[in-house]
Amino acid sequence: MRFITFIVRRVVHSIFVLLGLSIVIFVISRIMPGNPARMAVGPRAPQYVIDELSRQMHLDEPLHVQYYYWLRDALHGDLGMSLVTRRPVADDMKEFFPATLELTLFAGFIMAGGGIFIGILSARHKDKWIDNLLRIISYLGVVTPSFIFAIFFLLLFGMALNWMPTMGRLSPGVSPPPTITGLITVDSLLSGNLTAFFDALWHLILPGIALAMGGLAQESRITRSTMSDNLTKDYIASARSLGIPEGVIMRKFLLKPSLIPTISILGLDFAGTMANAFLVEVIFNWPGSSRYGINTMLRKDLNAIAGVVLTMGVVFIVVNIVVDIVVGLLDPRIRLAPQRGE
Amino acid sequence: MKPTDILTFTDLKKYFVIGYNGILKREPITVKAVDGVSFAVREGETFGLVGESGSGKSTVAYTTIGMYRPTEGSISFRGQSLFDGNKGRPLALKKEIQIVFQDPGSSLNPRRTIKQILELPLQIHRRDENRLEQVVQLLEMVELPPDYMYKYPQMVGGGEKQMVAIARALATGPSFIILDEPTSALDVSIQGKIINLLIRLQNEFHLSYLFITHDLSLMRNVASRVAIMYLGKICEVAEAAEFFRNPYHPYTRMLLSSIPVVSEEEEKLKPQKIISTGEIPSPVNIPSGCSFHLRCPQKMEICSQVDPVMVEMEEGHTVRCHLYGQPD
Amino acid sequence: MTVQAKSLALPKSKMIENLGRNWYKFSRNPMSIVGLCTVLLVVFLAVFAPLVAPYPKHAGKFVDFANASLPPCRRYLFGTDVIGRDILSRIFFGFRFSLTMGVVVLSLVVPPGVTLGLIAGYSQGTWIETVIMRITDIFLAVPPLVLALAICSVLTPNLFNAMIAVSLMWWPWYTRLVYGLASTLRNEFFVNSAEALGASKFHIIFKEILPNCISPIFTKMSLDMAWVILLGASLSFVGLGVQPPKPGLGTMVSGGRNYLPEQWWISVFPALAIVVVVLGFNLLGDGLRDMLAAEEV
Amino acid sequence: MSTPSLLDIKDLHVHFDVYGGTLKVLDGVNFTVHSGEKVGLVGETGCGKTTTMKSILRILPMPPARIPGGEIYFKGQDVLKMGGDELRRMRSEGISMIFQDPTTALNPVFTVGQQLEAVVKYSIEGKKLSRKEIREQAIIPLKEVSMPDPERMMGSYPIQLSGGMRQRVCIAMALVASRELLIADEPGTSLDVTIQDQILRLLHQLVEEKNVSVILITHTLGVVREMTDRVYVMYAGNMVEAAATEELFANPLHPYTHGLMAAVPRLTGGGVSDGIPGRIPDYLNPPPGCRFHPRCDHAMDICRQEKPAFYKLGENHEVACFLYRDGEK
Repeated sequence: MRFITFIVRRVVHSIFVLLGLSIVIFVISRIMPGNPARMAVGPRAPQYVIDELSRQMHLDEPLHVQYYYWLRDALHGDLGMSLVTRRPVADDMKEFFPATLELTLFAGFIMAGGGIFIGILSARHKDKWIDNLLRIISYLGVVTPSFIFAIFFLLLFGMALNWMPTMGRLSPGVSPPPTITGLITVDSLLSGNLTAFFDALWHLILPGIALAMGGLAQESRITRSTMSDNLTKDYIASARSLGIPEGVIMRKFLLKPSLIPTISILGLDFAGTMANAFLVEVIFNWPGSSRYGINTMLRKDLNAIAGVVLTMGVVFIVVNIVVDIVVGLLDPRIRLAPQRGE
Repeated sequence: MKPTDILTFTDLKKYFVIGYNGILKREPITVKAVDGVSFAVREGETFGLVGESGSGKSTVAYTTIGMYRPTEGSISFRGQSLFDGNKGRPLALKKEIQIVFQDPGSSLNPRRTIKQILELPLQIHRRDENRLEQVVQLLEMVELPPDYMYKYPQMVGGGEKQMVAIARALATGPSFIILDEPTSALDVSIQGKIINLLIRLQNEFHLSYLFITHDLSLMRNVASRVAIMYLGKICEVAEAAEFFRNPYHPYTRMLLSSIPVVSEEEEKLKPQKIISTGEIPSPVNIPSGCSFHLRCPQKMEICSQVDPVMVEMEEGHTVRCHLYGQPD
Repeated sequence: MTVQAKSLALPKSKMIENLGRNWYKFSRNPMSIVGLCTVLLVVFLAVFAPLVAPYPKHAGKFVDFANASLPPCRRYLFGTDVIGRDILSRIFFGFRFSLTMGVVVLSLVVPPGVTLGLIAGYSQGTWIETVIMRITDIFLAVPPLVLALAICSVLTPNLFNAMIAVSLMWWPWYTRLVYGLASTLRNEFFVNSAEALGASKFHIIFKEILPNCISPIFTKMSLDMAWVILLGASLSFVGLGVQPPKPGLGTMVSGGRNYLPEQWWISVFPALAIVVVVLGFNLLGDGLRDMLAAEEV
Repeated sequence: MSTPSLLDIKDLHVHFDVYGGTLKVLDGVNFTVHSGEKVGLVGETGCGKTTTMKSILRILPMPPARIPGGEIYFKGQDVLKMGGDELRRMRSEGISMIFQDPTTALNPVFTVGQQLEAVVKYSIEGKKLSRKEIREQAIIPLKEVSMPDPERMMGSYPIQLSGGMRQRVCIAMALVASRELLIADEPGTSLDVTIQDQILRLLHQLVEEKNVSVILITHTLGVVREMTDRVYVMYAGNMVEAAATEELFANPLHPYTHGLMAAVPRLTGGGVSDGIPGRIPDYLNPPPGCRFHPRCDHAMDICRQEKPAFYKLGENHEVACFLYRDGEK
């Protein structure tokens, strides 16, 4: 029962955070020098058009009233018009966001799976050559920004060796599956269109790995250091002294407690992945909401910027709640923490 | 002339809210850490407070020095209440009452030298004299060499750290010191030095002590009067020799018989083997009636319904138990 | 009974011995020394760029089509870009932007972030703590790069606004770090004892709690130097940071992107420069953590 | 020697490599346990009690620990030279250890049942048992340590248990894995007096029933007097005195043992001795000769130069002190 109150409190807390975030974004969009209405219709428009639009956008009323209208519209899914695409921002997001989601989820799986695997490998062979090699690679991962990885991968695998495609989500010849979830790999699986599935997967590899390198490095470093710390704990020495074979200790009694810190920073690393998506999508011409975000930012398209950042915030909060639940299931100390008696 | 009381506790209560039940109705879960404690410490006396974990003895200490505000009841120092109004305690009163904590490792700031640690109370309470000389005096008072002042706490042993903590308590020239398990974290061979130092300081500066510990053998050699606490309430109070020679309360007897002793005479003194059974209940849901009835070998019907009241058996020896008759 | 005070002054040998012990712990991992040398080299190159760079004029507005797009050769070690500017010299000046970005952001971010963290950590259970920590949660609810991009896009894109944007985003990380430390230290007995003695809140926060947070803060600052430079390069890459013709490392990488793979050197060398700087600060940060962490035990 | 010794530690040296040099902790330790005997090991913090015990089961973290010299014979076989399988057999069937702090000795993310079943499953005869049989085998020790409601206990996590309960689970796990020698490292010292008393009485009764020999490590002299047949007193990495329990309490010889006995406050009152002056030596460069000489008021020149051997006095009373070099005081 205490775990459910823990989750409910966590969700309520996130709603407040989201509200706070919407205020921050609203303030950002309003401190812009110049009149948003003029920006919307362009410099050559006649004055009366600008005045009419200002009234519609409630620009003449005090800031908090403007915020109220903006929030009310946002809650109804109306994020205003985008200057770049001349369409409601909500529609743009519906079209572009699934691509970013697919890319970041793919990177997320590589990051979690690969990170934990590499972490275990280097912890098991601690201080042997394989451990040092993996540590150097993971170090490079932490240090190099993903857009540099993206360029190197583009250069090496894309152009020089030409193993993998470097543009868009599907090769021109392949017919895309019907959009159910918007994620091509999932849709093609659901509709049984295997060629599209493998082609989409092939397109995902380069940008996905470039995006995941940073997180992969962090995850493996955390797994490795937690495992080597836990090796010295009493419950491991006690398990050894009771005759439990080393293999079982490593696989079971050491691994599970060591995964908890790894998974709890997964939320943070996933945030890093979403942020870097902005750059990787530009380099790989990936039609995601982040590339859309960059274009709108360059052209100061306020409503679109607000829409992109808000969606990013929502996804990040949802991911964090999921991570907290998984950690709660894994670690009884959180789930069943007894009342703090005197 | 009957010795006057320096510190008087009247029906002190301290409850902690540590969480809420249910999502909507949110009724608080309270821990009754101290649940109606009354006793008085006389001038120049060492009053002993003994009890196991969850008994509330440390909460009594922390409330006295102002870390917590009492939920009910009062504590008065030479007639002056320590908690009047909600503004803080006047500096003059803070000067008079000091504390030495149990764990020397956490009661001294690892990032400050011993000189800086001892200077803090001097700055606040005794601004007049030459600061460096005072620090050297304080170190000599606790038999530490003057050059210790430039060391950091982790450079000295556990016993020496506790001596620095005692020096800090003496710095304001107090008249009352609370000793919260001062030697529990130390080895037996170092404990003797600290205890004898405290006794010497008591005579030299006419100090009164509230001595808290779970070690009854130590208590026998330090305290003039002893009170034993269980789950936030006092079960028995007696003059030290009487407390060990003729304990009334079943819990006191159970505690005495559980102590591993070193000599034959001590073995004879221990009450016949009372087998301690059961776990100490959690202070969140205290058993009904007398809170000890679940573990009491001489449990009666009434014990699980009515909570007994303090009764005076002899001059200065009171006990709270149905075995010894209750005022009707 | 009074003792000659001067003889008790802190012995010189004590300070040297501490230094020796710290250097031993720092240098146990050779990579930390590599980090230290890299950082010192980068700082040297940045400060003396006009003297050290082979073609200092190339950092500003300079055109030399005769030597445009030359691959790395003896005269131009890292080759030249499409307008004939020597990439090596521009990288040296690029270091200046990166370091200023790092130093300015950290000096804007650390004092307020740490102070708010201390105050929130000390006043546990009061509304002050809730207000500060909720605001921190909001800023941490979105990845820093995203919000920085948003702020930059609203302001006219240049290095100064990029610094402001990153600083606005970065202080909450310090508040959360110090809040975590301060809230545990708050319940240590030496804080209770100081309160019982009647010490002022100012003394307790800044003289008792803060000294115990210095080493984790210092370690985070050196690691954050790397993060901020990384962030600055990303902003410049998308055109919201250092504007051409100024030689920001991110800008140079982005500039050379359309000429891949034939003129690979235009993007590759500035990219490597970024990696080297960030690697240097990371190794230095890890070394500091080893040195200072042992202090905690 | 009369009965064959179950465990015999000969001249054991253990060093730890740390910043600034090597900690020479164990400096030639000799220690024997005969089958069916209850032996006490008394010593203060940092004297090397736990290091000695951990080297028997070879669970010392190597590095930083290192064993430059000495042998440990268990039933005539040197543990330090044992291969993987022999070592595992000894650990799962011969010796087991109850760790000092029950809160850290149990794996926090596994239930009591899972941990107990693992010990049963990987014990020697555990191989042929089915899952159901393993579970039944695992519950038995919980009943033996008189745990209330063992069924529910199997499914609960360590965080849900009180200190006393966790200590009983540690004892239950040790019972499954030890047929011959049980090492108890300060059982119950982290618990309240009444709970510790229950734990010690439980241990005493189990040892009698299963006639297992015991090594009881403690720093409280009272516990040794009530629970053991023979006692070793340890100081700064050496055994300084060994004797039958009554003999030691009636006639303590070594100055350190004297100081220790005097320092213990008595229930009968009479004030507390000043204890032993000075501090335990720094293992980085321990004092030459007898490591107690800087704190000993009987110290002679020879004490500062040579290390005293174990001199035998009377039937079974040995002491490592030059005062007794020629057999009597």
